[in-house]
Formats: sequence, C-alpha cells, structure tokens
Amino acid sequence: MSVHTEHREPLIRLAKRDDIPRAQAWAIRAAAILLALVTGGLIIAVLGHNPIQVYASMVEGSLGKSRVLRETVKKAIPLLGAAVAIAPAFKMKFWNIGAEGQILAGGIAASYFALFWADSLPRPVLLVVMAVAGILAGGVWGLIPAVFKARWGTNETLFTLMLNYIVLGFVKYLQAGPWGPDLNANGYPKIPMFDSAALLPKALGVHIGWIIVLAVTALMFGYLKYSKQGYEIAVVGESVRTAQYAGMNVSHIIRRTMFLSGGIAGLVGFLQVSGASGTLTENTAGGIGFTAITVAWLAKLNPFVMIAIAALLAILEKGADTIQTLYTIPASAADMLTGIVLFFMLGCEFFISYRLIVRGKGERTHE
Amino acid sequence: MDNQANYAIELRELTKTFGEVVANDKVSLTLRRGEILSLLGENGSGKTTLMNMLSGIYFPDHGSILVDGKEVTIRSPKDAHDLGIGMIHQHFKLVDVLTAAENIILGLKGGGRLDRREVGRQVKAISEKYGFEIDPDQKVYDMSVSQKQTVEIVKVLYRGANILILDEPTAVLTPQETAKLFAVLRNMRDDGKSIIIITHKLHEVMAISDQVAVLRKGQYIGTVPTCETNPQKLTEMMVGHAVSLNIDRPKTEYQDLRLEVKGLNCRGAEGVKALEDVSFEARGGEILGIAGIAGSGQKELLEAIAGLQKVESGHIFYYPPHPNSEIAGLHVPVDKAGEELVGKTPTQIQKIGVSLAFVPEDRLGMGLVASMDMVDNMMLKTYRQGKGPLVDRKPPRELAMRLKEELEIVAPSISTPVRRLSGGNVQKVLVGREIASSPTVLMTAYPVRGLDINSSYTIYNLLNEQKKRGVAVILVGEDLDVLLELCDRILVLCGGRVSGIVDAEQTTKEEVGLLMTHLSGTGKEGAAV
Amino acid sequence: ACGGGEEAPAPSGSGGGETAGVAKEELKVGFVHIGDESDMGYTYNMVQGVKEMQANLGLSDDQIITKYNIPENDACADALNDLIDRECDIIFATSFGFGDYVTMAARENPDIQFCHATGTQAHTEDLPNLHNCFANIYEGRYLAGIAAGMKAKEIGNPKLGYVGAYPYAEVISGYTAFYLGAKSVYPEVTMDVIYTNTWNDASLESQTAQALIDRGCGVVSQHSDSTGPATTAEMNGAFQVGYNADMTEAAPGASLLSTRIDWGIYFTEAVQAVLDGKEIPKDWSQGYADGAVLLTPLNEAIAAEGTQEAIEAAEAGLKDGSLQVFAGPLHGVSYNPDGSEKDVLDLAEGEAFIESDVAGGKTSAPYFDYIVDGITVVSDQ
Amino acid sequence: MSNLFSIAFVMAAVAAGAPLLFGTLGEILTEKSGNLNLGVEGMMYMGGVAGLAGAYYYEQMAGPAASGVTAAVIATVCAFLCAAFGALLYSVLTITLRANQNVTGLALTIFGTGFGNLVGEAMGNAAGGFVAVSQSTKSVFNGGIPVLQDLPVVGKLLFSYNYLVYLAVLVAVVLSLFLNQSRLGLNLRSVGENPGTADAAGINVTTYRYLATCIGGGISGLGGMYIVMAQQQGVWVHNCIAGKGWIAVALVIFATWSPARALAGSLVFGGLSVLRLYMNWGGNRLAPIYDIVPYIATVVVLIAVSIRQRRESQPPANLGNAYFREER
Ligand SMILES: Nc1ncnc2c1ncn2[C@@H]1O[C@H](COP(=O)(O)OP(=O)(O)OP(=O)(O)O)[C@@H](O)[C@H]1O
Ligand SMILES: Nc1ncnc2c1ncn2[C@@H]1O[C@H](COP(=O)(O)OP(=O)(O)OP(=O)(O)O)[C@@H](O)[C@H]1O
Ligand SMILES: [Mg+2]
Ligand SMILES: [Mg+2]
Repeated sequence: MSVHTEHREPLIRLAKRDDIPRAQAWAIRAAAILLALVTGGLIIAVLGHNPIQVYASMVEGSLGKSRVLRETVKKAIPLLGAAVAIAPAFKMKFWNIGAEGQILAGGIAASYFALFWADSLPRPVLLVVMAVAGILAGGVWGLIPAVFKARWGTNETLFTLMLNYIVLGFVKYLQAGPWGPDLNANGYPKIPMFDSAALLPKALGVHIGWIIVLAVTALMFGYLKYSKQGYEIAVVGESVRTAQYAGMNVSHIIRRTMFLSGGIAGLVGFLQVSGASGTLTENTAGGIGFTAITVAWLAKLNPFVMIAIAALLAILEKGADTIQTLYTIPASAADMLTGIVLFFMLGCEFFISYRLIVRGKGERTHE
Repeated sequence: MDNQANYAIELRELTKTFGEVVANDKVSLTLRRGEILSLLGENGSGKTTLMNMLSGIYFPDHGSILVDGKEVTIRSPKDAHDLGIGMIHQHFKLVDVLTAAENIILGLKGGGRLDRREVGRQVKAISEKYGFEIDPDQKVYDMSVSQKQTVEIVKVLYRGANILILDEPTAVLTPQETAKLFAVLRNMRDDGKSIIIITHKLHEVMAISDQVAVLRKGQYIGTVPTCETNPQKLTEMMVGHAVSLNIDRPKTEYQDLRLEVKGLNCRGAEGVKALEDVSFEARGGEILGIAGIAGSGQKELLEAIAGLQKVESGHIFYYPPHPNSEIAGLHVPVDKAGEELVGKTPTQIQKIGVSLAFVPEDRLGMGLVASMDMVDNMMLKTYRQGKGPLVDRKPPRELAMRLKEELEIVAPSISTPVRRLSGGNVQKVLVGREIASSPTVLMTAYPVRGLDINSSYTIYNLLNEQKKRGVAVILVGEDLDVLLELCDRILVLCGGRVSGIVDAEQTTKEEVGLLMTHLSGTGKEGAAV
Repeated sequence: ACGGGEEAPAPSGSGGGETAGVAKEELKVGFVHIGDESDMGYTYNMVQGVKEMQANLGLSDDQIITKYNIPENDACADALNDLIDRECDIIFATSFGFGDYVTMAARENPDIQFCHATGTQAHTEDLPNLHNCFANIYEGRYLAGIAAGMKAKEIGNPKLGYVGAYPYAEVISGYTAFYLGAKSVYPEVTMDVIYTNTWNDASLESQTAQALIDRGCGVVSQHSDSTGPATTAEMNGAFQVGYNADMTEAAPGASLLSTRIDWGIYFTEAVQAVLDGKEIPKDWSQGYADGAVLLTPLNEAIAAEGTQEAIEAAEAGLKDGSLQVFAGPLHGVSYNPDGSEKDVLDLAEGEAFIESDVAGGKTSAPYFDYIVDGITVVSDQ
Repeated sequence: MSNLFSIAFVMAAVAAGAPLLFGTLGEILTEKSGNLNLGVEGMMYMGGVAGLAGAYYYEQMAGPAASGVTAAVIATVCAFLCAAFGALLYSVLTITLRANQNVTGLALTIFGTGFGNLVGEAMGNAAGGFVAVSQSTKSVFNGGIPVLQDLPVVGKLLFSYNYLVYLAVLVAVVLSLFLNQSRLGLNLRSVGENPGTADAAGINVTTYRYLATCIGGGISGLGGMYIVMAQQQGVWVHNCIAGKGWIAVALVIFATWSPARALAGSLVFGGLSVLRLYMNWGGNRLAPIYDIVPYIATVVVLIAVSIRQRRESQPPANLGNAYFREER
C-alpha cells in the first residue's frame, strides 16, 4: 500500500484539460463578463451611484434608440475592421501591434484625395480612389516592418509599435501646417471637413462602412480557413522551417500577409475619415488599433467571434458616454470598465484550458 | 527496513496523467547506491515523465517517493536538489547568454555578490576530479553539444548531487563522445553515486548499466540485471512480444542512375564551408547510406539536393526512371540526359519526384506542423494543387485515412493535432506522407532518431519497400550497425568531404568508423575529433 | 450622424429668433467642452460662467447637461446629438474646432439654438439659430500687460516671454495686446513667443516657459490652459501673468494677476433670450467696459509699485473709449501659413485697428494676426 | 549667453528625461524577468494619480501642519504602490493565469488610463473644481540640493534638480549592479532567458517574475508621479501622460535592455523632446516632426541590433512567453 502524503502536497495544482465542452467554455466566459460587471459595479457604487441603474442606462444609452444604436454601430465598425486586419498577422505569429498606425496611414492617403481631388473626380470614382489609396498606404505601412522581419528577423512587436507614433506625428504635422492652417481661411490648426462628395453614403443611417467591414470579416474567415494563402499563413505561424521545407517562400508570405493586414487597417482608416468623421484628425485611430488587438485575441482570431466582442466593447464605450451625461461619471470610466472586462476575459481563458486540483482531491478517474 | 535503506531511491506506485494520457500508471522502481540503472521503454512509455517527477518538474497524481529510505515530497526542482537529486534533461537546460560558470551556480545561495573568480576555481576543481574539460568563462552559445552536456553534468555535481539522472544523454553525441561520457559515469559510480540513464540504444544499455528497468505504455514491467539479459530479451520486454532484430536487405536487379552529384560546394549557416567537392551517384532500387560524425555536412547535402540550401558551385543531375517502371509517370517530365537541379526551387524539385523526408533533431520542427492535424499535414507539399485560390482538403483527408490504416498509426482520429501523437507515430505520419508522394528519390535523415526499436523496424521496412519499387533511397544515419545491415552502399562524409564510398556488404564497422574521422588516401586527419 | 451632406437644406427665416419662448422649468441647456475643470484654465473658466448663469437664472442642476473632454472630431457630433436627444433648447459648444459640427447640427435642428464660442461660421453660414460669441479678451490682456511691463521695468529686464498655443489669430491678437500693454509703461520691452501647438499640455507649457526664462525673459505670460508657466516662473524666480483663472494660489510668488472672460454674462443673456423667445445676437462680443472681460485681483505682494494706478488709468481709457489697444504708430506683418508675407500693418499716430468689431459687421472672434515690431516668434526666426 | 543657455538646455533635458527614465528602468526590470508589460503608459497614469491623491489627501487631513517633505514621501509611496498594483494585475493574468502578455499589457494601458483620468477627475469634482497641493509640497518637487546648487556652473548642472531625478539615477545604478553583479540578478536574468532552465536550477520562476514585474511597475509609476507632481506641480490634467509610457517602452529597446544605457538614452530622448524650444530649426510647423525623432531613432537601433545579431544586445530570449512547468 502506498502511503499518501497529502498534507505536504501543494495546495492547488493545475492540470491541462484538452477538450472542454463548448457550452461549458461559453458559460465560463459569460461568468467572467458577469464578474467584470460586478467589479465595475463596485467602482460605480464607490462613486456614489446605483450600479444597476447605471448599467441599465448604459444599455439604454447604447442600444435603446435607433440613433444611439447607430452610433454604437459606428464605434464598432473600426474596431471590428481593425481586429479582422490583425487576424492574419497574428495567425502568422507576426505580432502586429501597428494597426493604429496603419489606420492612420490609410486615413492620410484617403484624405489626400478627399482634400485635393474632390472637385476633379466624379463621386464614385473619388470614393474608390480614396479607398484604394487607403488600402495601399496602410499596406505599405504594414509592409515596412515585414520587410525587415523577413530579411533580418527584426522584432516586429516593437517595430510596429514605433511606426504608430511616427505616423501619428506626421498627422500632427499635416494638421499644424500643410493641411491645417494652409487650407483654412482662419489659419486654425485643424484639417478642414471634406467636400460632401468625399463622404461615404449611408445605409440604415450609418455610413456604409458597416457593410464593407462585415463583408471583409466574412471574406477573412474564408481566407484563413479555406484558402491556400491562409494555409500558408498557418504553417509559417507554426514553424518557419516547416514552411521552407514545404517549399514556401516565407519572406514573401510574411510580406504579403502584412501588406494584407496593413491594407485592411488602411481601409478602416479610409472608413474613419470618409465615413465617421468626414476629416482626418489625430484621433482618427484613437486607440482603436490597440483595442482591436484585444478583440482579435479574445476571439481566438475567429473573425465571426470578433463581431460579438467588438460589439460588446462598442456598447461599453457608448454606454459610458451616456452615463457621463446622466450621472456625471467621467467618461474615462469607460476605459476603466473596458480594461476590467478585458482583464476578466483574458483571465477566464485559463479556466477553460486548465483544471485546478485542490490538495487532497487528486484525480481518481482517468477516462 | 534495513533492506529499504539500501535503496538510494524507491518509487511506489507513482501515477501521472496528462489530460487523458496516463503517462505513468502505478510505477514502482528502486535504485541502489553506487549503481547504474538503465531505464528502457518505447517512445512515450513514460520514462521522462517518471524522471521528471523525481526531479520536481512534475508532481505525481498518486504514489510516493522514498529517498534513502525516507518518504519525501518533491514539489519543485529545488526540493530535488536539496535531496541530492540532479537531472540532466533530454533538452539541455542552459541559459545561452550566460557563461558556463554562471550557469553552474544558477539559483544557488551564497552571498549577494557574484564572485565569478571563486566560482571558476571551484568548477575547475570538479572538472579535474572527474576528467572533464571545461572553460568556466565560455558562453554557452559558443559551445558544442558535448561541451554543453559537460556543463550540465558539472552543474549537477557542483550542487553535490548523489543521484544523477540522465535523459537520453547520448542521442546527440558521437560514439567517441559517448565513450568519454561513459567513462565519467563509471568514475562517478565508483565514487558512490547512483545513476539512472535513459537511452534507446541497446548496445549502450549493455555497455554501461548494472540493472535495466523496463517501462511499457506507462506501466512498470520489471528490472533485470544487465549481465543476465541481452538486446533480444530486452526488446521483448519493451514491446511485449517477440520481435526479430534482423534487418532485411532485399536484392533488386533494377539499378539505374538516378542522381549524379558533381563537385558540389556549399557554405553552411555561419558561412563556414559545409560541403567541399562532393561527388557521388545514387541509383534507383538501392539504399545509399550516408555516414559521418554529426555536422560533417549531411544536412547541407540533403538540403542542397532538395533545393533548400544554396549551392556555391557544382552540379546535381537528375535522371528520370524508365517510363515503363512502376514509379514513373506521375512527375513532371524532365530531360532524359540529366536535368540540373541546382538553381531550381524546392517546389520544382519536388515536382520532379525528389522527396525529402527530413527528420532533424526536432521531429516536429521541420517536416510537420505540430498544431495541425494529420489532414492538414498531408497537404503540406501538395496544397498548391488544383486551380483557384482555395485548398481542396478531400485528397489529403483520404490519404490521411489510408495512412492511418496502412501504417497502423495510433491516434484518436485524423483530426488530432500531430503534437499529441507519440514520437513513433509522428514519424510514421511524416515518412508515410513522403512515400505517398510517390518519389523517385527518397531522402531521409535520422529517420529513427529517438524512436523505439519497434517503430524503428516499421520505418526500415517502409524504406525497403520503396527500394524494391525502384526508388533511390538516401539514408543519413548515425547507427553504423543499422547502416551496415540496411544499406547497399555507404558514402562516408568527413569534414564536408567524401572520404569514401563503400559496399555495405563488404565493409566493416571499423573501416567506416576510420573513414568518418580520416580522409582516405591522403591519410589526412578529419576536421573533427 | 455627421456626414449629412445630403440632408435637406435648413428652412431659413422660420423665425429661429422670435418664438414664444420656453417655460423656465422645462428649459434644458447643453454644453460641449473640450476639456474639464481640472485644466484650471479654459474649461474651468467656462464652468465658472455656467455656474454664474445657473445662479442668475435659478436653474436646477438637472437642467444643465454637460459633455466634458470632447475631442474636435465626430465625437463632437455625437455629443451634440446626445444633447439634442435630451431635448436641450440651447446648446453651447466652447472650442473653435467644434465649428463644423455645430453648423451641421444647427442646420438639422432649426428649433434649437446653438452658440459657438470663438467660432466664425455664424457670420458666413447665416443660419438663424447659429451664433458666435467671444469677448474682447485683448483688452484684458492689454491691462495685464501693464502689470507685466511695470514688473519688467522694476526688475530692469525688458524681455518678456509668451507661451502661445498656436500661430492663430486669437492667440496673436492676445499676445500683441499684452505686449502693447507692457510697452505702454515700459517702452523698451521686447517679447519672445514660443508656440506649443496644443491648447493643453501642462508639461510642455512648463517646459516652454522654462525655455523662455532660459532665454532671459523675466516676465512670462501665456495663451494656454495650465498653471505650468506660473509655477515654472515661480521656481525660477521670474514672474507671470495668467489667463482664464486666478493663478496666485498656484504660484503666489510669481503670478501677478490674470485676465479672464466672464462667460456668465453671455450665457445668462443667451439663455434668457431663449426663455423670453427673443433673438440671440449672431455675433456677440463685449469688452472690458461691459464687464465681460475681467482682471483677477492684483497680487499686491509682488506687483511693482504703481501698477494698480497704471492699470486704473488705462481702464478709464478703455471705458470711455479714449484708449484703443491696437493704436498707431504700429507696424507689423502678417504671414501666410507657409511663411510668406500676407499683409503689412502700418498705423500712423492716431489711427487704430478695431478688433472684433461686431457692430461694424465683423465676427466676434479676433482676427488681428500681425506680428508687430518688438515681438519675436522664436520658432519662426 | 550661449554657455548659460546650453547648461539650461541640459537641465531641461534632464527634467524631461527623468520621467522616461523611471518608466524605462521599471520596464527593463520587468522585461529581464521575461514579462513584456506593454502597460507602462497605464501604470504611469496610476502612479501619477495616486501620487497626487496621496499628497493631496494627506494635506487635507494634516491641515496647515502638513509638511511638504512628508507629502512628497507619501506621494512617492502611493505612486509606487498603485502602479505596482497595476503590475500585480498584469502578473496575476500573465504569470498565474497565463494570458497573452501583449494583449494583457494593452488592456492594462486601457485600464490605467481610465483609472488615472477617472480618479483625477473624481478628485477634482469632489474638491469642487480642481485639486492643488500646497506650496511647501510643490517646493519639494522644485528641488535643488541646498548649498551645492549655488556652486558656479556645476551647481546648476548637477545639483539643482528635485529629489526624484537623483532617485532615478540611483535606481539606474542599483539596477545595473543588481543585474550584473549579484546572484539574484543572475537568477532573474536566467528567468527571462530560459525559465525552464531557471526552474530546473531551483529558482522560483513565479516569485521572481511577480517581484520583478511588480517592483518594475512601481518604478515605472514613479515616472507618472514625476509628470504630475514635478512637471505639472500637483495638478491633474486630463490625459497628462500623453504617450510618455510608450516612449519609455521605446527607450528600453534604444538602451538594449541596459540600465546604464537607459540613463544616457533618457537624456537623449528628454533632450530631443525640448530641443525645439531651445534651437530653432525649421520653424514651428516642424515641431511634430521633432517629436517623432525618438521613435525613428528607436527603429534604427532596433534594425541595427537585428542586423548585427550580437547576442548580448538581444531581448531576453523568453520575453513575452508564459511559463508553465508542465507544459511541453
Ligand atoms: N507535459 C505533458 N503534457 C502532455 N502530455 C505529456 C506531457 N509530458 C508527457 N506527456 C505524454 O506522456 C506520455 C509519456 O511521455 P514521456 O515523455 O514520459 O515518454 P518517454 O518515455 O520519455 O518517451 P521518449 O522515448 O520519446 O522520450 C506520452 O504520451 C506523452 O505524450
Ligand atoms: N522593450 C520591449 N517592449 C516591447 N516589446 C518588446 C520589448 N522587447 C521585446 N519585445 C518583443 O515583443 C515580442 C513578444 O512576442 P514573441 O515573444 O512571440 O516575439 P518573438 O519571439 O520576437 O517572435 P518571433 O519568433 O516571431 O520573432 C517579443 O519578440 C519581444 O522580443
Ligand atoms: Mg523522454
Ligand atoms: Mg524522447
């Protein structure tokens, strides 16, 4: 007989679990969101408000009316678009945290045509040219780190991060000079609103970016799952050596994928300037590229799941805007709440992949 | 009780599961003081897992461990150190950017300040006692495999370990280095230390150990004194039934020229000359063995033929099989008078019919995608087939099902990630896929490295079958006994040059061994050793 | 909701001005601010005005709906829409960059009054419910400049420094007035200006003030939102003239006084007009004489002797109209954004440039943008 | 004039570089343990607002008897603890719960930014507008070492800063010695390089990572406090960190994970950020271009490092990876 030494066993041990039923996994995720809301509720209570009331107002303020619903959708569009943009890069284990900059690059290129070609091009042509310019510019901005990664293995996380700030500085430069005061009669440092010809038409009250982004989402799903290029991305992501062995041109795939990733982000930039704000500002990306990373990751790079997560974050943001006005809770509460929700959702994945074994309750069954 | 105290280690009914895998199922085992115990078992039989529980990497689900007769709990490697247990892992546990000395003292107490000079002195002392050569100030990334292993052993000794566990220490060593290691181990045993060594090479088991313990599918089968057993018996214990340890060498009359390599020169990763003026021929219907100590240019040679390695100068000509032969017809037609492969892309070369089932040190590192299932791995080289941008998963699915059945691949299903398969099964998937591409040239390197004896034989048979069909098989191996039995001819590489091509039936192990270290004719010393 | 290019044109002349008015209990007032009170500057001062208006009219807290920290992009449109949804009768937007969105909202909501501070579009758009407002802050700056000039004279350092936000008329008009005020009591003064290119970055404003002091400036002033220049001046033993808020609490050893707009006057007037169903002026501008521009109490402990008297003398001139801020002889050059010369100002003795002359048909926002002799824009050297 | 002026420039560069230096040193310590915490910006917000809150509420409670030095000490401790708490959240998620480090870091930035602004504004609201700390507290942050700072030239150049600047330099020196000359530092480096090895060598990977990340986070948070208390003189300004946390991350790379080089690098980056105020190249319109020079410089270093492939200047080999002993 073996002598058990339970008293000295670690209090809690972990064991990996492989196939957890889907329903259980989603139950865990739902519980995490609920816990996040409870935590957020505590903070709201500390600020002196009734959390339930506040949450109700958030829902009301983000979904309750067609106008607010449209604004919520407007917030979700770039988030989803950027998350979809990030997906192929992340799948390739190319940690592109530069969607922020790629959005801006796309926005700049689209704005150029909106500002200087609006008179000379017919509207449909102008919009297409703007979209293409946005895609190309975003793509090129994504391509730069890919070239160095492919050639010298330059760390892309840091490279793409730096590129965000470089292009943001360039937007500020345009705003403070060539596209701001130079184009404004009064010299104010703000890029003027686009000519109405350069604005995206609307469908159901929201600029048609939502249709475009949903289409891109579906295409991306198919691309990653069923296309040859998607397969190549998966192989490169898993092992570069395997990809080379299979005869893949790894450098080319890295560059192509990052061009695609940046290009979609650039398209989002176009949607932002032409659809959402009607001009380019330093807030055109406004952190969307970063938040989208969390969206993409939490969706496990599944584009369809991203829709739900992007919607959730947009509801949070829009809802927080409402409670700011209603209860004078500063709008920054939204950021904090978003952070809390992200924390819980990130943390809960652990309980989906692992099982805790409490001391003395060792597993007796091995199925 | 008295009896128990004689054991350095006693394991009682240890059980460990990973998910649904029962890696160790109530394993009980003993190790005496001053003894070398070999732990033997097929791949995935749970050897490493069992040892990891001793060294504190894993915590057992059930069972108990006794050290020097006292029951102990080992929750972390630190606990293991404190009990005098040191383990040298299958994959080295060293920090590349640190020096040997820094690695050795890692995690030890002793003053806040780091006195590098004093540590260096102590390291020297230990090295001298057991006969190691070690430079305390050398960075690990500058070290060869055997130097790294030396650091590992010194590290364990420095910590005052009395019980040493070595997990497949010889897998990456040359025979000479292995001999040196064994000498050291015997030294240590004579010094009163207890040693457990895991190896798949039966002749090593016979040479080094006092006792052999055998595991099979996570269960303890038994322990026998080495002097009372032989490889045949051990194999039966491992596998569970009688196996023949004779390798076939079927004769084929069909031997036409398939590949002609002329004056090949290549540089390796660090820009050093890897191949120098290599010339040889490979024929359909034969197995051409390639022997040489590790790093003599084997990898570069195969990769050059497969188009993965840049060639500096020289030629590789490919001659297609006769149009009437069994294996002809599936491939892109090429010049009968010899098609130059140098300058072609891997894909082009593969379409011609040259296939590389490359099995490098890390099985999953190159030939397969670990996280993908069998289906997706099947189409690794063929996914481009078919028109349009989408992949067609139907043919690979059929292939996967066929292979699973024909090669008896043990896997829950064809949609299980290959990472979860055992080493032998992973190997079958890889070689099976390559064979399914109906190559006319099949190259494999170390196809049985890390494989248990049973799986190894399956692979040998697969290679022989290909040979019989008229395929030119090129086999890079490390086990000379196997090469001598399996191959028709053996090409020996030494320092990137061909030191000889011998008929496997005529030659002896000694002759090949000599060629591996000396360039024939010139009498010149080889680059290594 | 902002790209409304294709919306129907606003019904013009629908009497956006004269209506029946709104019952006081049902009145709702909306505000869109670019920052929040914590800036201790622009928005802080605005909120003081809101409170004043609320007290004047006796409105309850929930009749005032405020959006803080709204950036100058489509978020502004959303904020305006939210206020519209909450049935505000009159909405104030306080930053220049909100202009396009305010105009759009005004066009789409003819029944709601929109008042845009510092804006210029009421002038050009000609919508009955779109209004601009700004006070003649340059008058206050002129007076504050006197305090600076007196101090500069006392310490014998004729070099002044100015932290400017952007090279833009509102800023230029302000610092020129400040400079001229100082010059009126200390003719030798010169002034260095450095732009920060942001309205509100406390660290950068401090750093800029430090750079000015390092250039040898003894008294600094600012058109930027934070107390950074005040505290920096104090750290360096220099002096400072503030804007928007009394900064003596932040830097008692350096802050001489501040000038600010009393927004309460306009807010009260405009909201009252809605209550009464009266018309709000298209362009509103009042000055020192009307009490719309104020000076905070002079920091007697550190001000130069005679400062109060000198200010009072000038005040009298402003009130009776005998004193013009931008009076000749005055020479300056204005520049296009690309640096080329736009226009030259050459006023002879007795001539004057009239800024923000609403009665004369001009906008309420300042438009004086000449760099006059004696002022050096450091970054444009 | 020009001599005086260049001294002034160096001083301005030091003052601008100090918050970056804190951010960077904290992140170096964190990254040496293998944790890539991209939440520096968020932690700086947390440190900044907590420092202010500590000093402010202490003054409110102590009334007129409040001492500036005590307030500064409280501010420092609060800033450190609050930012360390942010790092603790990160650690629980990435070390214990094995969440992806990049994503968790970004979430921490979102959270910390929200936390800082929320608390800052809530404090303001509660105080009826805005909070300001007392004169005596501010004077502590204005600094200068008595007597020494009055020496000619060197007095200004070396001794005229507030205590945080000296603290930052001290942290850099201590961190450098710790990493290179102590056994604990060696252990920490091995945790970041190869946690499996460290673990097998008896080093408690989890403990090291938690400690390094939390202490590192606390140090980064002091950078935020520097901005709020020293640069803004105790006033909370919405969005006041404004990307300096990201510059600190850039500086980690620029310094190739060396505290000593971070010291020099912070001076360079700090200098670049105020350069245009002291030298006029190209006029006001180019100001935003100056602001991106540090990022461009970092990209150049990053590329150069990757081309040269010197082993010693690479990121810790296991940066960004969770460690689970039983994983394989
Ligand atoms: N960390 C782990 N997680 C999941 N499964 C594991 C883990 N470690 C081992 N296993 C599984 O446990 C079984 C035993 O593995 P182990 O490594 O102990 O075998 P081994 O006898 O050392 O094999 P080899 O000869 O290939 O080294 C295998 O099925 C393996 O896949
Ligand atoms: N100071 C830093 N700040 C931010 N990110 C950093 C920093 N230093 C390094 N990183 C990088 O962030 C990356 C996190 O992801 P990961 O570890 O997968 O990257 P990687 O190993 O470089 O990937 P790959 O194998 O694709 O090159 C790491 O490469 C890490 O080097
Ligand atoms: Mg093993
Ligand atoms: Mg093995």
